[in-house]
Amino acid sequence: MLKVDKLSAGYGNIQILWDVSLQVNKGEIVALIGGNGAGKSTLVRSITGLLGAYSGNIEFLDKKISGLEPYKIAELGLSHIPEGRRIFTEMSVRENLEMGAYPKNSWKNRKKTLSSVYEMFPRLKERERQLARTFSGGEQQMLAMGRGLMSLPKLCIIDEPSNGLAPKVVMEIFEIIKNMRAQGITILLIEQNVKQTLEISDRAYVLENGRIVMEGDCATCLASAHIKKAYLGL
Amino acid sequence: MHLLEGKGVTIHFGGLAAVSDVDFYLDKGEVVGLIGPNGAGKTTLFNLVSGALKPNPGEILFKGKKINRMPAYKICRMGIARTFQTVKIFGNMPVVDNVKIGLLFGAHGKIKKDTNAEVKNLLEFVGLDDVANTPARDLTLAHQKRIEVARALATQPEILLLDEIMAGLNPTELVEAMELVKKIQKKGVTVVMIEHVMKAIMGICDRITVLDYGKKIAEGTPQEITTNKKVIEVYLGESDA
Amino acid sequence: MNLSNINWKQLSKTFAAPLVILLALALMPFYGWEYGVSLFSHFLIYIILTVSWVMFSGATGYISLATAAFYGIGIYSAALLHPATGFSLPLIAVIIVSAAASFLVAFIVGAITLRLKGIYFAMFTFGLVLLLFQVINYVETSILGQRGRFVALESNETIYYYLLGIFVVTMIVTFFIKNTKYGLALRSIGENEDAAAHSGVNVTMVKVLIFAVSAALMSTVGVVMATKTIYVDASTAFNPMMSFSPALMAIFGGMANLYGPAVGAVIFSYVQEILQTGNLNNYYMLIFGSILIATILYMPQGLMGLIQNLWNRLKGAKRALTRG
Amino acid sequence: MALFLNIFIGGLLIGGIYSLVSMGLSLQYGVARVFNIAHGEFMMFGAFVTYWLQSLGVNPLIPTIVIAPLFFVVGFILYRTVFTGIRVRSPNPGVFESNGMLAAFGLYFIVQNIAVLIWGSTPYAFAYLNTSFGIGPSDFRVNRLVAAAFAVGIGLIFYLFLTSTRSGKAIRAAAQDSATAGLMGVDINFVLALCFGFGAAMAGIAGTLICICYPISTTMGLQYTVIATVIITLGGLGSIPGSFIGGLIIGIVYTAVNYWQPGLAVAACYVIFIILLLVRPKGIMGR
Amino acid sequence: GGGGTTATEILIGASRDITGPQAGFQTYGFAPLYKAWIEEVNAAGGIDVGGKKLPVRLIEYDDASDTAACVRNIEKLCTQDHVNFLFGPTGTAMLFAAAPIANKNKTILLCGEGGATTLEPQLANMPYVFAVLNYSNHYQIPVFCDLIEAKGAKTVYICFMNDLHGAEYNLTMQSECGLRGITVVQAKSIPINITDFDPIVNEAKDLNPDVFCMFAYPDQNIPFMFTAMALNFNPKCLLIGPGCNFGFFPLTFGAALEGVCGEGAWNAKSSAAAAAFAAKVEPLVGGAGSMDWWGADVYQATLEYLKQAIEKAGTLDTEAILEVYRTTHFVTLLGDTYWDIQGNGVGGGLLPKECYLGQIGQWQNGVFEVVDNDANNTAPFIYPKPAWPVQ
Ligand SMILES: Nc1ncnc2c1ncn2[C@@H]1O[C@H](COP(=O)(O)OP(=O)(O)OP(=O)(O)O)[C@@H](O)[C@H]1O
Ligand SMILES: Nc1ncnc2c1ncn2[C@@H]1O[C@H](COP(=O)(O)OP(=O)(O)OP(=O)(O)O)[C@@H](O)[C@H]1O
Ligand SMILES: [Mg+2]
Ligand SMILES: [Mg+2]
Repeated sequence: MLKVDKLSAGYGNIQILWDVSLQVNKGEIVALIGGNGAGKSTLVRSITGLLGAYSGNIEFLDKKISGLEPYKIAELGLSHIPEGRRIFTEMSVRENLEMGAYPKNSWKNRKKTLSSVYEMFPRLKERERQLARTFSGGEQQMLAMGRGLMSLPKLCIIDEPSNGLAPKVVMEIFEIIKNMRAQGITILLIEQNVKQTLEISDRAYVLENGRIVMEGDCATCLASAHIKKAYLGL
Repeated sequence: MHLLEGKGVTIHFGGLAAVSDVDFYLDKGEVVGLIGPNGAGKTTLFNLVSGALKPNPGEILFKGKKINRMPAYKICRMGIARTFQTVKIFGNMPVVDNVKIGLLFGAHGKIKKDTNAEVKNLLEFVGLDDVANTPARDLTLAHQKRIEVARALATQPEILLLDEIMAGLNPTELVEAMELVKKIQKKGVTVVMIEHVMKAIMGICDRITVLDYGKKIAEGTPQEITTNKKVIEVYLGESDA
Repeated sequence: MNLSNINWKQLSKTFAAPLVILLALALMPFYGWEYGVSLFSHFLIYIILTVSWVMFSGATGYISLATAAFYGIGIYSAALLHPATGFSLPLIAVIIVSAAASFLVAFIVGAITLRLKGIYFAMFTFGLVLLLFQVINYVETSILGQRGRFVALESNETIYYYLLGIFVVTMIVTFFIKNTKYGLALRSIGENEDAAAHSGVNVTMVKVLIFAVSAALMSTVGVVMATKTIYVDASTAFNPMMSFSPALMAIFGGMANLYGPAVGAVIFSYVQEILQTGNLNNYYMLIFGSILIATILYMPQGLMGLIQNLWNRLKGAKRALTRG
Repeated sequence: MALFLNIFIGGLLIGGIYSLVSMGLSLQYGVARVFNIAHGEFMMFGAFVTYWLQSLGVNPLIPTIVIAPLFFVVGFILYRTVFTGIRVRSPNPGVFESNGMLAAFGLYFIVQNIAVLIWGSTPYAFAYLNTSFGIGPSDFRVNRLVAAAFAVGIGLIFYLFLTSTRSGKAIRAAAQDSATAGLMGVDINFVLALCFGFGAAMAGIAGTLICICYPISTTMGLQYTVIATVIITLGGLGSIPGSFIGGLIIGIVYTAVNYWQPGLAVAACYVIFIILLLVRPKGIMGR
Repeated sequence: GGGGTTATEILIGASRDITGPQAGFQTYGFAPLYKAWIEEVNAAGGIDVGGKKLPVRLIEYDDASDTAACVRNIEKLCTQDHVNFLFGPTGTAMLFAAAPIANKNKTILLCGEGGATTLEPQLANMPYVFAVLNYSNHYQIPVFCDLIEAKGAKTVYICFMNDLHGAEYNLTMQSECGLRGITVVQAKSIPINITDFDPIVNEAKDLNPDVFCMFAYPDQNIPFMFTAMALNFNPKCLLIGPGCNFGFFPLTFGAALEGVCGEGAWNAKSSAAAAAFAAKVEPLVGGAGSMDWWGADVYQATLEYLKQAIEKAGTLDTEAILEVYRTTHFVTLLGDTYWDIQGNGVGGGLLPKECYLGQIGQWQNGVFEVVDNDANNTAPFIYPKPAWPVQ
């Protein structure tokens, strides 16, 4: 479904990613793990067009998307729930969600999608009219997730969704992610809760210093000594 | 007398009581954890203590002195420093200058000969010495949080308020960060930390306070808190993480 | 600051070129180019205004459009204290009084308004210009029945040397602020005010003080200029263009560099001079506007930014050559 | 009572037009992030086009049909050619804002100079519906009423557009975080240009209405830009209802002081502006 | 200076607001006249200077209505371009800034548009400055007050621009009314950017004065007229100006202008020379709308005087020409033309009252008639003015 081939990218003269290749198949949850500053977010930004790549090729649904503008990529059914939430602070909760359904196909179904998102996040329904800016950190993360789902994406890239959430909510988030998959959404998940992530994922990639250093199915990864030492703190 | 004490601290945003009638205290040398569901009012409480917001009603005493009407910079100079949940760094300034500000304007704000040496020490302390001259905005979020810690430490605080500095760290990095907090405690700084990462809270806090809907619902040692029914119900969730 | 800490070699490097330029400027009136003195006075006015503007607005990002207000206070100080007829203070005394008055006004205004951000602050400061204009104009024409005031004429050379003196003071003040902890504080305020406050910076005080200092410098220019234009009424004293120009010149020159604003001021005012006194005066604004847009599009860092980029590239190229 | 009516209704009538001038600027600055100093110049151009058409015998309200789309296209193209370039090249929004303002300054000089070359700088005026109607003991002018009604109508339509249509929401989202709006599938450059175009179109229509009520000259633009800026700051940036309420407040204050001392009317608007800004730094509708 | 000259041309400098907020005056003020005059003089081979015909060249700089730029321009013209004469900038405030500089540089300055009584005492110390236009207290307002007093006017409402001009006309009007026992029921100042005259007109309607004076510029006068018409405020006499003297007033208001008065006045009936000049100048300024029935005649006369003065002096030496200005009468469009030298014969000059073709005008049938109560009169003063035409 998503194929990244030998991607190099960075900011200005500072190269962050070096020949990164990765693949996500339909129906999978793929985990991308790596330490702070490894370049995970940079990789995602390059995929969704926020950042131009130096070289390499990206395909989504067998269509080349490298070089396309973000909005075109979004219209193809790739949803990116960015790191740091990035909600529209001056809009109400409901309007934020509606913005998520902006691409033409999803706009038509927005009412229906909205009620299913409200089901997943009752807090959002409670505060439907509140200004998103005044939400607490955790509430904002829920909103960002909900918004990402509103576009009825085929592939959803989620960048550190549990960041700053109460433990109870973190568990819920993982449930939601499983739910999403059950509804047929393919997921590329970046998470620091490495153990839990690997438990719900099918396959994983490990990114270190801008290079993929390991890939494989999750069971293997969980068993790997390197992973245990570097990411599980064992 | 407690080092820091709050009595009946309350603040409303419109109709919402973000913090409501909360009493708290802090003794010298402690590491206190502040936890609670998202939106419980933890960050707001930090804002009240550090002078970004003023309680109404309620009062906050630092070493017996009322500080709840003081401007933020004075509170900082008295010895209460903080970090921010959504990082507030001086993005276009190099990391060193970020820290230098704290040193030059904090509690002992007089210019000292060894400013540069001290900044270097602090950066080493938080592990940022290799990016000292990089503009702060080019660092990752986790590193930016560490800039904030260094900057706060530079003001020579007696109390340090840490707002989710461990979010987004993987377990291994988490262990390092916990070490850092312990080192800070060893320096004689009293620490309050907001954190959702239970491992960290349980690992280093002497005492934990739990907020929910602006109210204090529990307080006690980590053991007491993890077994508290109410806390499990509203915050931790049924199966322990 | 501790004097033993100063690196004299570094210092001589920093100051050698400026001192030579300053000497050349000081000898200006002896070159026998009569109009040159006027022209260079014109440059100095805009350099001082622009550099003082950058002193506050460049670092903090608060776009102040109050320049014309402080300039106007200077002009009115001259009109009241240095009139063509009647009791008149010596010019230097007027300058000091005017600087003090502007400092005070800016201090008060700053204390009230410097918590406004972005466009709000810009508009407020612009409002100050219009407000002073309206009120003074009303008082002068409708209450006092004044029909303009006349200032004592000074010679072109006197005006030039006064401006040169103010220019030196302005540069010294700028240099001082840049190299003390207040410069750092000012920049941190520009980056993030909350964080600065929580790091112990008395944000309000730093902002207000430096705003007031820059205002005082601006007003001194007004005093000197009044002795040249001689006739003063509210509309000549509070001309909004005096607020816009320094901001435009600073951005044109580039604010990151110490000399950017000054270079911007000189080029801008010279282009203005050429266009106004050339054959293209009917199209002056048209050309001026087009240059402006082209500048922004093709050298957004300002002129000095462009030069620095070229210089870096050149240096880079040299290094590459030696390496290869 | 008569005085009260005079001030209140007279103020509302003027305020309506002020609101319309401000809404356009509010869009351009609040959303497209260009503080368009040349806004008043677009308005002036609209006024002159109207004057020219009416001198050919066209009813002066008809030109809006031509001016709105025409100015929209001009604004749209301007944004795409000038401001998009600046935006793409700016390292951060702050730089874009200051550079955009500077470019708008350039635009201001250019547009005004062109107008002066075409029409000189003598004032022009004509009488349209220059009769009065009475409410109680007071008389008001019919042309003001027509203009204010027009302004309210356009404001209302636009408000509905922004709050309840898909494109309207995209515009607002882009205003807050354009990169993220892009992730949502919004074509940012298009949307921002759209806003700038709408702003220009509103300026053009406002020009028509001004032309009906007041004499016009090629140098009148800046004065209206300044009033509009006061109003949008009062009302809260990017807020259409804010611009509206701000416009009405300024209209009423202006009219009231005009009764007492016309020389202090603008000063009074500023005082109100200052007080409100200090009490509510984000403007009336700013949250 | 001796006869003859080594110069090859006569240089005249001017700093004008070619751009800027007051640039409008460029199209119907002094500028079209001096440009036409220079063309005409050069077409005839130039001006005879001591037996040598020298062409006239104009160096014109833009000051964009900015005083500082004006001062700098004048300095450049004097010290760098070494012009022989200066034409004044547009507007009184600018003139006040320019005059001392011209004087300092010992260059003759002929002030076109602009002038105010404030300048008068200063002229004593400015021998190089010659003011052309008639001022308020000098001639105009006293003449107007004589007219309304004779018709029995008792009350006046004054509305004035809060600038130098407005303030001056207001003060003069008040003192002249005081002398004649006419009551000033209100003196209201207005700002330059006023757009809404409803409050003023409503108040004036309540006070019901015999005479309403509007001392402001066309930008204010025109909306005032519309407001007065819309709210049907029709005093017995309406004086508006400066600006009512311009040709675009009848074009804008048509029949409604009947009986409205303005300052300054001349027309084709004033004299045969005036008739010829009026016919010649209309196309030059760009049609009837740009005709100036206040200043055009005196501007032209100033130019005609300049040419004759140079020819008489036979040199471009400033002091010699100055001597001619101080002592000589020439015949121009105005008839006998000379200067009233201030400062006991050593200062600058004013055009004396006797030289003007009129002081107060009144629009009657599309003509700006001179209604002065003396030999200049071209039509009787209509009082009260007729009602506004129905719309
Ligand atoms: N805008 C930027 N300009 C320059 N460098 C940047 C920028 N954003 C990130 N970087 C650098 O790129 C590197 C990779 O950052 P990235 O955000 O992709 O890491 P990450 O793996 O997502 O880390 P985290 O777990 O903290 O989110 C870091 O070294 C960071 O300093
Ligand atoms: N300025 C404000 N205006 C209105 N409501 C606010 C404001 N600031 C905070 N709130 C609300 O107050 C409540 C407490 O917010 P606070 O940020 O203190 O939560 P928190 O406990 O820090 O949550 P988290 O763990 O998610 O960061 C939230 O419901 C939030 O929406
Ligand atoms: Mg990341
Ligand atoms: Mg929080």
